[in-house]
This record gives sequence, C-alpha cells and structure tokens, in this order.
Amino acid sequence: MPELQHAALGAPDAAVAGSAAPRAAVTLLAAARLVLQRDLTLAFRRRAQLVQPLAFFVIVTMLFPLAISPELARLREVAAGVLWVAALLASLLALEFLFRDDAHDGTLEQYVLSGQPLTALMFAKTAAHWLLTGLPLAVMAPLAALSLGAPPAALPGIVVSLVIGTIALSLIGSIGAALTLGIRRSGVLLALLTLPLSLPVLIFGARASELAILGDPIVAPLELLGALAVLGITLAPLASAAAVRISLE
Amino acid sequence: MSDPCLQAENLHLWRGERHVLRGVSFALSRGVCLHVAGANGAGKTSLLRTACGLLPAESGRLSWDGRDVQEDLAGFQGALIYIGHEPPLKADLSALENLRYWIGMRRRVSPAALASALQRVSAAAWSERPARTLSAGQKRRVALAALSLALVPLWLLDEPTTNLDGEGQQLVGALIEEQLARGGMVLAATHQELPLAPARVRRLELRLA
Amino acid sequence: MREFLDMGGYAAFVWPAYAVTLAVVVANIVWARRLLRQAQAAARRRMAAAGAQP
Amino acid sequence: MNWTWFHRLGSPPHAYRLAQRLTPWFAWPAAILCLLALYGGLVLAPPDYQQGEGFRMIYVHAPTAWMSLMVYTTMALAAAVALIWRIKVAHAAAAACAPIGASFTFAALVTGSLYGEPMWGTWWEWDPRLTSELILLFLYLGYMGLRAAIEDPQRADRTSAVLAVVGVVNVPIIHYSVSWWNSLHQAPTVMRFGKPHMSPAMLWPLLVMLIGFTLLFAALLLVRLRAEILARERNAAWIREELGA
Repeated sequence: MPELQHAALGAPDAAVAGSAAPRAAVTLLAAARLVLQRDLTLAFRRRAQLVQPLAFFVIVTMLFPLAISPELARLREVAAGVLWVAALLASLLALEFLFRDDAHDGTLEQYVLSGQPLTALMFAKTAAHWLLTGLPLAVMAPLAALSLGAPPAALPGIVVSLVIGTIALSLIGSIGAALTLGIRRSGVLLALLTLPLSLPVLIFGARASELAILGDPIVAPLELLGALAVLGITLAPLASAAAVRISLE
Repeated sequence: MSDPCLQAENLHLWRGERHVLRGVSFALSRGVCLHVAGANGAGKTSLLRTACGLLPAESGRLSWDGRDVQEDLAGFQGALIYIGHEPPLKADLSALENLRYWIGMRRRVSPAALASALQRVSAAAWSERPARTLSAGQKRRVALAALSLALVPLWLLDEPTTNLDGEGQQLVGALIEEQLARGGMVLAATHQELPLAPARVRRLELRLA
Repeated sequence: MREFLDMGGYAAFVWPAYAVTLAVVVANIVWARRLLRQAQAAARRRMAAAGAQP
Repeated sequence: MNWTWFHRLGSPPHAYRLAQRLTPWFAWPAAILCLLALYGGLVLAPPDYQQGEGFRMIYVHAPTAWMSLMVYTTMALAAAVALIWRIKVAHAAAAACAPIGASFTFAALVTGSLYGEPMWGTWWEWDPRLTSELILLFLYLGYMGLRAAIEDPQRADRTSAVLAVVGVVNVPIIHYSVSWWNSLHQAPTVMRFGKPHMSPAMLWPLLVMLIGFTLLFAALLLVRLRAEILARERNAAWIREELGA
C-alpha cells in the first residue's frame, strides 16, 4: 500500500498521517488523561452539579436522627448502615450525569471514533466521576459519622472503607449508566439495575464501618471491599465500553 | 487512479421495522469525493454512520485497504474523522478547548497549530468564548478547523454546509479540495450541491424506501 | 383422604405452595403458547402487507 | 473441528424448525416426570421425622429455586454467545428466558416463605438463600425493564445481553456476600428443625422433579424461542413457507 502523504497544516505539526498508523502520535495514557482532564474542567465550570450529591448525602444522614431518635447511643448502632445507604444513594444520584451530556452533544461518539481503546477512555471517565463524587463523599463522611454518634477513633476506618467502596460503586454505576443511555427518564431503571449489583459493596462497606465504630479490626471486610474494587477495575470498563458502543447504534 | 481504499459491498441495514439501507455499494479511491445524495430519510446519515463503523450493517461488507474493517476497527476509526449533524462541542468549553480535547485524543497538536486552524476558519475572534454562546454556523466552523487539524485520510461529513454563510461554504469546498489534493478521501452526505469542482466528485444517490 | 389433605397440620402451607407452583407452571405454558400464536399472526400480517407492495 | 452445526443453529429458519420438532420431545417427558414426582413426593415418600408432612414443600420449593438460577445462567450464556458471534437466534433465546426465570423466581420466593413459616416461625427470614433469591428477582426485573425501555429491537437485544453477562458474573458474588453477611448476624430465630435427612424414598421424587422442571423449561424456551425468532425476522421467504401466508 503506498503511504499516504499529508501536507502538514501548521509548521510544528509536521506529522505525517498515513492511513496505516495515524494514531501513533497520542498514547493511550495521554488520551485517557485528556478525558480525565476534560471531565474535571467541565465539572468545575458547573460547580452546582458538583455539590448536589454531597448535599444529598448530608440531608439523608440528617433524616435518620429525626426519624429514629436524637440519642447518640441509639444512632451509633445504625450509623454504619445509614452512612453507607446514604453514600450509595448519593453516588447513584450522580450517575445520571456520567454519560448523559457526552451522549447528547456527540462527545461519546467521538470517543468511540477516536481510534483509542474505548475501555481505557471509559476507565478515565469513571475515574473522573469517582474523583468528583466518591472521594468528596468519603471526605464528608467524618462529619456525618460524628453527627451519628461515631467515636472519633472510628473516623479513619470509615473514610478508608468509603474511599475503597466508592471506587467499586462508581465502576458498577458506570455500567448501569452506560446501559441506560438513550432511554428517556432512565432514573428509576438506573436504580433498579445498579442497586442489586451494588449490594456486595454495601454489605462489606457497612460491615467495615461498623467494626470501625465498635473499635474492632476492619481488615477482613476491607480486603473483600478491595477485591470488589479490583474486580470492578478490570471488568466494569469493558462492560460500559460495550454498552456505550451499543447505545450509539 | 489507485485501487479503492474504502469499499462497501451490498450493505443492508434495518432500524426496527424499517429497511434503511437496501444493498448499498460504493468504492472510494484516494483523491475522490463521494457525494451521497438523497431525500430526507433516504438513509444518508445511516450510511455515514455505517461507513465509520458506528452502526454495524446487518449484512454486506465494509473494507478498508482491502481488509474487513471489523478486523481492526480502532485502527480504521483512527484513520477517519466523522462530523455529524451537530458538531460535537461541549457547551461549557471554549472553541479552542473543544478543539484541543477533540483532536488531542488523536494526535498531538501544538497551540500554534490550533491557533492557525482557527484563524483559517475565521474563528480567531471568538475562539475563547464558550461554545454555548456560539451560533450554529460558528460551531460548524470549529468543526471545519477540526477537520483540517485531524490529518486523517478519510473524512465523513454529514451536511457539511448547513448553517454556513457563502464564505463558509466556499471554505468547505476549499478544505475538501485540499484533502483530495493530498490523496485523502471524502464521503459527504448532503441534499445540496457540494461547493466543489464536479470533476472529482462521484455521486451516490440513495432512494427512499 | 382427609388425612392426606390435612398434611399433618401443615395443609395451610403445603397446599398453597403447590398451588402457587402449579399456577406459575400453567401460566407459563399458556403464556408461551399465546405468545407464539400472536407472533405467528403478526408475521402473517406483515407478510401480507409486504406481499401487497411489490 | 466442524462448526457447521453451530452456524446451522444460528440460522433462524433452521432454529425455528428444530425448535418446533423438538418441543414435544421435551414437553411430554416433562409432564410425565412431574406427575410421577408429584405422586412420589406427596404419597409415596414417608413424612420427615422432624418436619412431618411439612417437608413435602421441598418438592416444589427446590425445583423452582433451581429453575431461577438455571434459567438465569442459560440466559447469560445465550447472551454471551449472541454478543460474541452476533447470532440473532441466541438473542432471541436470551429474551425468551427472562420471563420464565422471573416467574419461577417469584414462585421460589413464595414457596420459600410458605416453607419458612412453619420452619422458622416467620413469613420472611433474612436467610441467605432466600435473600439471594430476592435479589435475583430484581436482576430479572432489571433485565426485563431495560429490554422494555429500549425501542429499537436490535439495541434492546444487545444492551440487555451486556446486562445479562454482567449479572451472571455478579450472582455468585452477591450470594457469597449475602452468606457472609448472614453468618455475622447470627439469626435470632434458629431453625426449629434441622434439614430433613433424605432417605432414598424421599430423594428420588425430588430428583425426578428437578429433571421434569428442567425439561419443562426446555419446552417453554423452545416455544418462546419460535415467537421471538418470528418477531426478529422480516419478510423472509421461509416464514411464508412456514406459515403458509
């Protein structure tokens, strides 16, 4: 095949784009970093959207003292469960935004057509989503935990379990968000798809937080939580990439 | 002329109950522009999306350099740029940022190249404004800048001249000419005439189902 | 017979369990057959419509 | 290796005709085995020494629970085959599985609850198996909901196939996590009776019932498969031939 010679447009871009290897110029890592950078930039231009899941998380944890009792001793018993249910729902709330705008304005299409492995780009998008929702939730959690009567000594354990757990939640959620692309009013369906798959994370995460509140070692559930996160990192981007491709058909 | 580079043989596509593409075949060689014409709903957009591998055809074969595109889909897609009805711009990013992220996924572009591409489409004055504030024609111009920056052999353009003023349409013609001159290929779907010398244009007429 | 129906005092649990299962089995059979008949009718209609055109 | 049989199975007319021909070969044995197992389970099997006559619920609870899992696995397998080799018939099979599986999961939950009342003393016990069964029902509902929400039939097929594969990877994880969770919170209500000790007279009706239900599923699947194939095929000559239209 004769190599196709392209005249360069700008002087510093004297790259030749032959049809054989036109994308040698950008590595996979660089492309993934661009995706991450773009999502973070966009999020900081829309700060209101950024704060919503956090506000939701705080409000939900606030509901429990009002619904159960203001006694910290009673709240402490359910604190781990409350924190995790609130975190699960808050991260679910943010999922709807994960791909919706990108699908709407054609960005997703360009990701698929970029010639880069879509799996890696999906992973970068999920990483951005976690940085914008999971990590802030974990950082907020000590406040919520203290208000539910958790002892200060338990806070590191709670934060660590949430950091690991929300990674898994973001990955699972990315599958649900990709599957429900192109469906109008997909909110309830997204919850129906994502929540059953998230139950193991809830179980191990809540257990780790509970043990932290009781002052017991939390290694066992943390390891299981870590295993889920690793499994999610390896498999979830594959599934969401497949789902995104299908949604564009 | 060299051998056909992008070749479609007997493509069939169904959308639900509608038989959209009924055995479409075409061959596109280097330096040629294929004008896909047809009424609204004749399947122009579907053909373009099939040709870039977004829509899998139900039957038929699409080959690139003689090999089925499914063998190396990412490689094929890296060699093309597709611009649909709506230029894929993020409303909250400026024209410049949009270009940087869009083309930056495919190849390294220097700020100078970005600036000169924007200059070329007369976008320098508003290239820092968020895309949300741009008119449809201005957005189209940003997409034209992306075309010239991508440096890929195959362009797939869906209605490239809509929303553009006379000068903008001439620009589309000039860009396509340049692409053809350097041995590239263009597949353009439009129900209007392309602002291009007819010698290098082949026509593919799609009929309504 | 009476003894059999009484199920050693567990009649209130055993028979409903069997009834629910039977109902699900029968519903599945009826449902599947009806689905097939409907699909056949729809396909016939489609063929007739397509046959009239060319 | 000769793969022609695989491609023949993937061809809609061949699959349709094969399904039609095979259905009675599954349906009648299923009916006979189920009736045999009913007689064996309700009449011939002796009462359990702890659970008395109540243990006879196992002859409907275990087969429905078995169905719920087996159908899901079949569905996911069909979905994976359909995704990998782009086989329309396999998509049709996956679509045919979901409602069957969901209905039997529902039956397993109801019979489990009925079984649980005399055994545990409550209608609902957060027993790991029952809890997993409930989650499985939600997985089925999610699958059917997703399929129903997507208008384009091909996209519905392919999207729900991804979900089925994701789901089947998760089912063992969910089951493990639920068992783990249950083992921590030792249930306050201890089983009043131990598991029935299965004598051969009690065991054979159960096994026969399991086989009967499996054959029943095969028959139901084949009938539904034909309906799904017809819905996916457009204006093909073989349909005219088959339906005499």
